[in-house]
Amino acid sequence: MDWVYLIEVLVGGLMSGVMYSLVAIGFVLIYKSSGIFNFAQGTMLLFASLTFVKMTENGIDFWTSLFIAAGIMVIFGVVTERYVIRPLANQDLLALFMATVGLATFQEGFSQFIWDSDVHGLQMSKFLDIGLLDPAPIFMSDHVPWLDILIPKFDIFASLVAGSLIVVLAFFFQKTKTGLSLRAVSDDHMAAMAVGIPLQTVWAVVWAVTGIIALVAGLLWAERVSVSFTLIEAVMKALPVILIGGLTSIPGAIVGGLVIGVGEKLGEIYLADVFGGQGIELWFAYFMALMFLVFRPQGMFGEKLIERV
Amino acid sequence: MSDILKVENVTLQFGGVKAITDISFNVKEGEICAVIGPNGAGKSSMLNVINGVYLPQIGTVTYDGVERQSINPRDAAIAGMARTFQNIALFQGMNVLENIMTGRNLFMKSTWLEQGLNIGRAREEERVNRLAVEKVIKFLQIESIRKTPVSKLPYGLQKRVELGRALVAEPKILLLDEPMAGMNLEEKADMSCFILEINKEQGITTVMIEHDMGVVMDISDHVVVLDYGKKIGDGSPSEVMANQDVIDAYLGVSH
Amino acid sequence: MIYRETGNFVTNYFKDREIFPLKFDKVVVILGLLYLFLYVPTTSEYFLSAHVIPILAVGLATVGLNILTGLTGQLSLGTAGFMCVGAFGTYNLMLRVPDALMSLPFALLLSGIFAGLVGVIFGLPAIRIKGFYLLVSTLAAQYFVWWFFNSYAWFLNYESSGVVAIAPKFYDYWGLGNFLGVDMQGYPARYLLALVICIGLSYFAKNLLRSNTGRNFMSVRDRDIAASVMGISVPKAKLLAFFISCFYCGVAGGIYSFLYIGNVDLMIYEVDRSFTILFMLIIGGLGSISGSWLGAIFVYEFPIIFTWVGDFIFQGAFNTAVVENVSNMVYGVFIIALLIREPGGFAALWATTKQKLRMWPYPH
Amino acid sequence: MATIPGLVLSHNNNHPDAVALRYKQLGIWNSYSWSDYLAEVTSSTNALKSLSIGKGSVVAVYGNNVPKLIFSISAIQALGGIVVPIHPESTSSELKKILSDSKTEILIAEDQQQVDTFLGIESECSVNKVIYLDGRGMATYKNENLNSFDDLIVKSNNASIENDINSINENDTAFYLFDEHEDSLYKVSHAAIINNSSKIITLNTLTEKDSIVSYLPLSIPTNLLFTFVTSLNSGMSLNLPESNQTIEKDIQEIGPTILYAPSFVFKHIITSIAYRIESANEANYNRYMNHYKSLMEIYNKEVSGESSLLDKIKKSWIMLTTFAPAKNVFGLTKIKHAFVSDGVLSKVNFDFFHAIGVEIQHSFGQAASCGCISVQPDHSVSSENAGKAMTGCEIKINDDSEVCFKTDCSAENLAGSNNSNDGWVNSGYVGKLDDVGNIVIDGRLEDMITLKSGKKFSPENIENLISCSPFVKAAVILGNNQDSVSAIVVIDPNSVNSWADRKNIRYTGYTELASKEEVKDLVKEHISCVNDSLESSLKVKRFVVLHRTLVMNEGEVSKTMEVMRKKIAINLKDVLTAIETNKDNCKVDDIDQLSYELDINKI
Repeated sequence: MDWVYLIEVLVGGLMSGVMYSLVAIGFVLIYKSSGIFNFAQGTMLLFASLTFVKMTENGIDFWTSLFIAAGIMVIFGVVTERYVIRPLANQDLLALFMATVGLATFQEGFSQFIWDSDVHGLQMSKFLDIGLLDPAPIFMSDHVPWLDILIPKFDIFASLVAGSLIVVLAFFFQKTKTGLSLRAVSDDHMAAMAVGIPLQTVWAVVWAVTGIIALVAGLLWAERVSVSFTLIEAVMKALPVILIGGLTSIPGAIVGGLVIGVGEKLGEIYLADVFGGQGIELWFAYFMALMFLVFRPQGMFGEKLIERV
Repeated sequence: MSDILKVENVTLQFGGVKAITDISFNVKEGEICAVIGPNGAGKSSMLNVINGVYLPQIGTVTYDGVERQSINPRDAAIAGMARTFQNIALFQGMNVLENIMTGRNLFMKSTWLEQGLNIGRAREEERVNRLAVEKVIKFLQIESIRKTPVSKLPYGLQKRVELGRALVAEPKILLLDEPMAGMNLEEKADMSCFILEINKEQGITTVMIEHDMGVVMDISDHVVVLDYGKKIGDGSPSEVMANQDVIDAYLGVSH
Repeated sequence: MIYRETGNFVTNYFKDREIFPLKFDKVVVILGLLYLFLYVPTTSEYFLSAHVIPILAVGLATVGLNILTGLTGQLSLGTAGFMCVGAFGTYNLMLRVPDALMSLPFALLLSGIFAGLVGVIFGLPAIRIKGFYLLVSTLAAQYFVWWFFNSYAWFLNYESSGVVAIAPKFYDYWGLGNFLGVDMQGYPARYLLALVICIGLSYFAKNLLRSNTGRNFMSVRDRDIAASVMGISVPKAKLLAFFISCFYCGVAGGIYSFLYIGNVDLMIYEVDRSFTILFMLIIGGLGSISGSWLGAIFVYEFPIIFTWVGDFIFQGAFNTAVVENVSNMVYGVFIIALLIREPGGFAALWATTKQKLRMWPYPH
Repeated sequence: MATIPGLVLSHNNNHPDAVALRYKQLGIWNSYSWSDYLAEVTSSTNALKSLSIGKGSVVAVYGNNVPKLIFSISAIQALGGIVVPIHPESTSSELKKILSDSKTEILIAEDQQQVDTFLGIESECSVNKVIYLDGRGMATYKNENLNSFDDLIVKSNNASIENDINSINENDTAFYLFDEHEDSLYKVSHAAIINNSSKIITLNTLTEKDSIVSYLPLSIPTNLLFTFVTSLNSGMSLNLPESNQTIEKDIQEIGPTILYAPSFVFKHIITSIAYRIESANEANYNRYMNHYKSLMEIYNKEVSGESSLLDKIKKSWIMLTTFAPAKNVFGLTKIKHAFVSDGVLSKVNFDFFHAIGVEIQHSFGQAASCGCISVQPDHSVSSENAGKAMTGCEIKINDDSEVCFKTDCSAENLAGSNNSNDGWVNSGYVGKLDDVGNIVIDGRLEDMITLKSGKKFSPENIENLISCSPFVKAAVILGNNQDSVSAIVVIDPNSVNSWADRKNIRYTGYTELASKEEVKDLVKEHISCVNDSLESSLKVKRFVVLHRTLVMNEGEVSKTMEVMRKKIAINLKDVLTAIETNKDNCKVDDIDQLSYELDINKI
């Protein structure tokens, strides 16, 4: 196994890790602000991208579709907070988790019911004239003679989008009032309420922001795979990522994504033979997460829990 | 009488925060020992160290003649320690009877297979232990709420049920974390009576954290005073009351 | 309104622990059992094969998941994986153990034990990790098991299509069918075997729930630190819950493959099925055995009834995609609505109904 | 020839395995067959023998109905002793009075509470030994006169007591019964009380298949007669509840066929139903009210014999959907006879119970008449009277309108004061006889109120009318030497609580609730209704809503919840003075050492 190949694998892994991270960030936002493990993240991806794709297929231009889809996701987020999360505010976390499972099921049925259950392709290059959306990959050997690997341009695009999203989010949380309230809420619900932060408004904002993130992530995933219910499985992929990262940490989500992305690729290459079968990608990420958690139950960047009795 | 419990030089830290600093005290067999002190003095942490919920960084706890640096809560229970919690830790999904029955789990020897088939030993154990539980229910006068889900009970009764759950384990030593917090006068009087009877008639050594000085002075034989994680007083109720450090701690002399 | 408890007093603790203390309930249960054992087998093959037997299979899996999630509070998304172990286990036991030594009922129970052991292995991390973090372990089980049987063709007897039909001789029961002159491969016989297993295991689960083991499970679920302070071994309780739960799922998988569809097919045990069973559990109500059955009936029957309604009223307007999407929406709405209005699910609704039958119009 | 222990013996001979006594303990109903009963009595007898109890010894049994206490009654009597039942909630002055008047030698006390009360007055009476049943909490007590019953039983032998039982005479004194109103003791022989219960048994054809729950202490003479003696005499099972907090549930579990209750218990049931329905949703509440109205209409038709088949169907529907559940909750489903003593139910409540099929039978009796002199027959529909005199009894009204009676089952006043001429006994109650000879009780003679105008009336009728509202727990009518009638009203905490919740009235506790204007209006409205049915001089003109309930421990109400005017006049003298002097409000220095401001409201 030569090391150039290894680098290619690593880069590929990092790129798919970015995709995982995108899903994971949405997870972490909601978990951090309300302790809810939002299982509907995957169907939000599906719903957002399907809405977008159906609009473009019907001749609406890219930016309008994007704007409308974002608007729909915001409305969806606010409605979810009002009619699902708020009535359950006093329930235990397991009940809230199950509510999001219900939400996911509903959304899966709903999005395919109002649109359709077909598989849609998405090619953003049709709408946007950005060099990075060109399907041809970059031949690294053109630039660095000894590095004979291919990097799909889209992966770089996705990384850039993810990176800017994180910067925007960071700005949002550090500099805006809503962002500050959200951080206060995630530190201590009761204390935040005591100083007059409207918990429900903060939650609504978080759900709306998560909806927009889901749209962005959904589009990127759709470009890579396709728009169909398989997008829901993105959430399954993101699970080990956030758990490794620790449920409460956005940097954790990113690092976790990269670790899983790279680990998965390496595992497929080096360990598949050991297990005597192909496709260990299917479960390898979970095993990695499991191994990790056994030694560090709160995840990489998660807060250690001191249980008070 | 001999010491059933010896706490020696215990220090407990969370991260950089010292909850308890170098505390030692002894509890004699058969006495009621009250641990008092202002909020945040480390009282609950002390109890948690004694029955192994927290592991101290330094120091040992000698219980029943065995000196240990740490013990796990289950082994502590097997060795005859039972306790209640400051913020009631009842099993909210069960009713009063089931909650108290969990206190008998160490007496249940039948396997899960027998229990699932509901045969022989399992059936008989269920009866025998129910009898023990019923005696405690009678003792605590909670017959009328036997089958009420604990989540529907008022605070005072929940405290009583929790005491029942600890008591039914037939412990040698009972650790009570603020058994009378949040109770009205009448409930406090009842609870004091129960604690006294448990101690005097069943001979169970009791270590109790309590805020109500009246109650402490009335029923305890021995008082340990903590403040900011340090021991500032130790002795009979009257000795402690006369101790200048204790008076300062309670009246809030600036440190 | 109808229930009357007056004059119902217990004279010993055994009587106080009865599952059905009221005479009215006892009568209903006996009538129900007579109906299930005497009438249902005589109904149509279609009814048995398309409704009753599959409900028995998934219902049993729901009871299994209930023991783990409802009673012990350990979230699991690996139910279908454990069912898969049961189905493949049964198949291989029937295939590879000499006929004289093996018969379907034993194979089902033995493969349940296999599934239980697999469950214990994947449950081991539960000793260290808690709550949502445990999802990763059960999902690992789901995907690993699926991958495993997919990768090692030996378990499918090298059947290239990936689906293996079950040979008629597996229903031989040591010649019992010939002896009784009954077609043991027929649906009535399959139904009765499934029914006996399901009733037996439901009774077992109910007993467990009201015994020390069940209380230990619940105490781990409600307050694990308090549980360990009571002297309950939390790791042991969790692992036992995994074993028992996965045993149920394994047996359910065997029933699904052998008594319902009649072949062993990996595609049946994908992660979607784990979710379906989780829906059954949530809608039925966590912690209640009868609730699991109600949930299973609802979730399984809804699409069928919906299709039927479509065929009759709208002249077949609903294609499978519509049915599936609408079903998902309905499940979602039910789950959320129940969690908000009645977190105990159908079981709690039933309990409230019973209470109403007793107290109505008085609120308490 | 029948004596109390003799009955035990004969039941043992006739049907040794039939259930004699059931009691709930540690969560389950244990039962004693008649042979077990006899065995228990035997061991208790032998234990008591060692204390040299013999003919004429006076032994008090002091406590709630626990089996040991029940057995010891027969045991004491088997030795020829006299039993003095004492209410567990007796005040120490009452206890002292009973113990010294009866010259009690030995006290059998239930538990620490009773022992403590006794020790407070130990030096002032002639008791020389105290036997307790439950030693809990008394491990440190050093008093050498204290003995545990269990110890005595362990130390004694188990000889047969048949000879002891056979050697006692039915004319021997069996009980000294305390009459709270008269504040004196009555001597009751075995024959008298057993014959009296036989009359009730024959009149109502009670059999050994019936069951009854005894949830009140046997010191209440009517309770002693209707539950303890009647069950022993007829052989029916006597059921004892687990504790005072579980009575309702325990009655429901047993589902007795016979119910004995002082009137306050039925009043309590009415209140509980109201309290439950008040917290129901609007639709159910309204339907309940409609059903209630229709039910009473149908009942009135039934009484006048006009009910049609349609009415019958309608009634079954109403019963099934609305009132059968209520009966089920209170364990009344199987009731055949419900005897009411110590007061009568108001017409509304009486009719209600009859309408739902609980056949209330008023009775009249007191210690002097061994608990009962008259009882209404089955299916009686008049709420006013208390039935005709039973066989062997005669009733007449003397010139002061006082009810006098003569009975072959009489009890003698220990002080010998009211044994008037020719065996006629003054009951202390005023009343009249109606056309067919039913006795109608108006109230106690000593409670009669005379207004300034010279108008004389019994306050109890008006009190009954006022307290028939589910929101009123009790009422005290005042007016002696005044221009008009006034009332002190005690609201019922439970039903007014749920009423207030329904009306969104906020409050922190009973005292605040009672002072709410809305509550006063509620009471005012009710009293106005009551006034409509009263003649003009008796209309209630002013009322006070009391800031607390009346307390039995203080003697403000009797053991059967009748108001005890004398004690109230002392404890609430501030209120009384304020009313007498026509003030608009008053400051009460109450027994809890706190003072309260009360408004005096005008109607």
